[in-house]
Amino acid sequence: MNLSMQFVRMENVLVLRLEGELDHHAAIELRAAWQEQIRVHKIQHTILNLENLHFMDSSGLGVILGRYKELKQLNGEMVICSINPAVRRLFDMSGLFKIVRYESNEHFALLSLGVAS
Amino acid sequence: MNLSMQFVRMENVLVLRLEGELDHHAAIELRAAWQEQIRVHKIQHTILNLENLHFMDSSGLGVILGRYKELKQLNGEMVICSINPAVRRLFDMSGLFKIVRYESNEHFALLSLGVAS
Amino acid sequence: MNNEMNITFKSISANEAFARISVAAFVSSLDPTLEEINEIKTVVSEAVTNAIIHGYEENPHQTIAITCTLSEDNLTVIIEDFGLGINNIDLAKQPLYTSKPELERSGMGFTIMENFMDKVEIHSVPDEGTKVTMVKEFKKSKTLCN
Amino acid sequence: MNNEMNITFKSISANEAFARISVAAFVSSLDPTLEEINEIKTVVSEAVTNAIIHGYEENPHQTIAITCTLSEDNLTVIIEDFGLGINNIDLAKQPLYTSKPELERSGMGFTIMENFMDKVEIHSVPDEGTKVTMVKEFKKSKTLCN
Ligand SMILES: Nc1ncnc2c1ncn2[C@@H]1O[C@H](COP(=O)(O)OP(=O)(O)O)[C@@H](O)[C@H]1O
Ligand SMILES: Nc1ncnc2c1ncn2[C@@H]1O[C@H](COP(=O)(O)OP(=O)(O)O)[C@@H](O)[C@H]1O
Repeated sequence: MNLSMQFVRMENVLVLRLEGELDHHAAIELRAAWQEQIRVHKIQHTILNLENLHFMDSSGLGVILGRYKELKQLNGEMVICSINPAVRRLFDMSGLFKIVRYESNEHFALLSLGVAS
Repeated sequence: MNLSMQFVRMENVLVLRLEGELDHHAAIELRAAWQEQIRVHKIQHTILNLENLHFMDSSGLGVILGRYKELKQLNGEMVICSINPAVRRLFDMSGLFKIVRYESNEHFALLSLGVAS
Repeated sequence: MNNEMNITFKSISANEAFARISVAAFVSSLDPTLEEINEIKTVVSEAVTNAIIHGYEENPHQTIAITCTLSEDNLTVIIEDFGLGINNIDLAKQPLYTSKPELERSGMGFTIMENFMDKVEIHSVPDEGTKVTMVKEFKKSKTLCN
Repeated sequence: MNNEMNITFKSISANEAFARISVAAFVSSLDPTLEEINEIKTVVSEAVTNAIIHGYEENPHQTIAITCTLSEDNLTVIIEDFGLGINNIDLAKQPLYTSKPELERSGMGFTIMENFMDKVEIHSVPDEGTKVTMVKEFKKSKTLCN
């Protein structure tokens, strides 16, 4: 696998750190693992830390948008942080940051969800 | 180019640091650049620092053996240092260390040629 | 020096990474910037994923073909499948349009290809397949030292 | 899942890196160790270099073909040229034997292939070409976590 995923839970917030490459092949596995976290652990919000995501294509946009919609149904939020320029370009192109909040790092993202202080 | 070469001269000793990948394509350029150093700067010995050489195939063995012979004609020596396990395996297979000296780092190699103290 | 290569491989999603890494390795002799490499990897990933998902509807036993030709300062890459084809190319090219929302497609594939490459041509015949031809020109002013 | 790919490319030395990186990327779904990857990259480099130097005597306008098939835990890689061929295969396989000492060949190519792979078969017909078939079995006990 070219993508590695790290899940950390704090109250009803899931911190998801992605490392490596997120394409269609990886998106299938990411979707399954992420959905299980939401279902099993009653997750409401997700902080997506993309600091070490080196490659992403439109399949990555799709899986992120899909979870955004899912969390919204649960009255949850998604916050993205620590993104590199190549990945940022795709988000900008798709207009994703019009609906998903961006914070510069994980700490600010946690603050914004009221989990850290 | 997948190979980068750094040449440093101390008296009649050439320190050659290789970084990247040494295959047949790179060996052609390495041979030309190395021979020019020997010719133009009246080099007698070469210390070959392979610390950052991540890949080498038998074309690398060929170009190194070729310079070994050339330096020998000039009563010079070749010392190899700081080699990684993958590259070392090829040297061992070819018996190169039966004729070329190995030192664990550049400082010891310089000492062995009487250039450092 | 002109250069050329062809790759064919099975329509398996694990080959998406293989395809983009191969094309990136092929162009590396032009000494592209990191940004150019990333753009090329992304568009190859997009077109190969489309062949797998849309062209072959995830049947893993089909074949995808890539041809790359390299001249002094530009790359032509052709990515081809022999699958379902596209009925309405103008619609397919619309940003955010996807025929497979249930698979969480974003509909951004062709938009990304057109943004990242200098030329994109789609040739498609229903039930025969789809051929995407893309051209990228490389910036010339590169450092000459190793 | 079985997987298969073919590459063809011009007999240009810059393609040696392209060839070994492509094959390494193709096997990466088997989650090989760094050592296994290095062995595969090395033998591909050896066989492709031989095709360029010996098979085609550095004529850059010829074609080299690679076929890889992957099963559960082993890789078969076939590297083929349509050049001069080998007259005496037993002699060619001798460690340190080379027909081109003037090009600073070390004569270690086939020795390395035989050391790094589990099986090496050379099929060659003078004036028709050379086909090197190599098999590598991968260690199975890999970690299951990402
Ligand atoms: N190779 C192909 N074969 C068949 N249809 C395709 C192919 N590539 C693209 N399409 C069609 O074009 C549409 C838009 O493609 P794209 O912009 O890449 O978005 P997405 O892949 O997210 O749907 C697809 O939804 C599909 O209907
Ligand atoms: N593809 C080929 N076509 C023709 N001759 C070849 C080919 N590969 C190898 N040979 C012959 O086999 C010999 C040994 O090959 P090898 O062990 O790789 O050593 P080297 O490439 O250093 O000469 C070569 O010198 C050449 O005569």
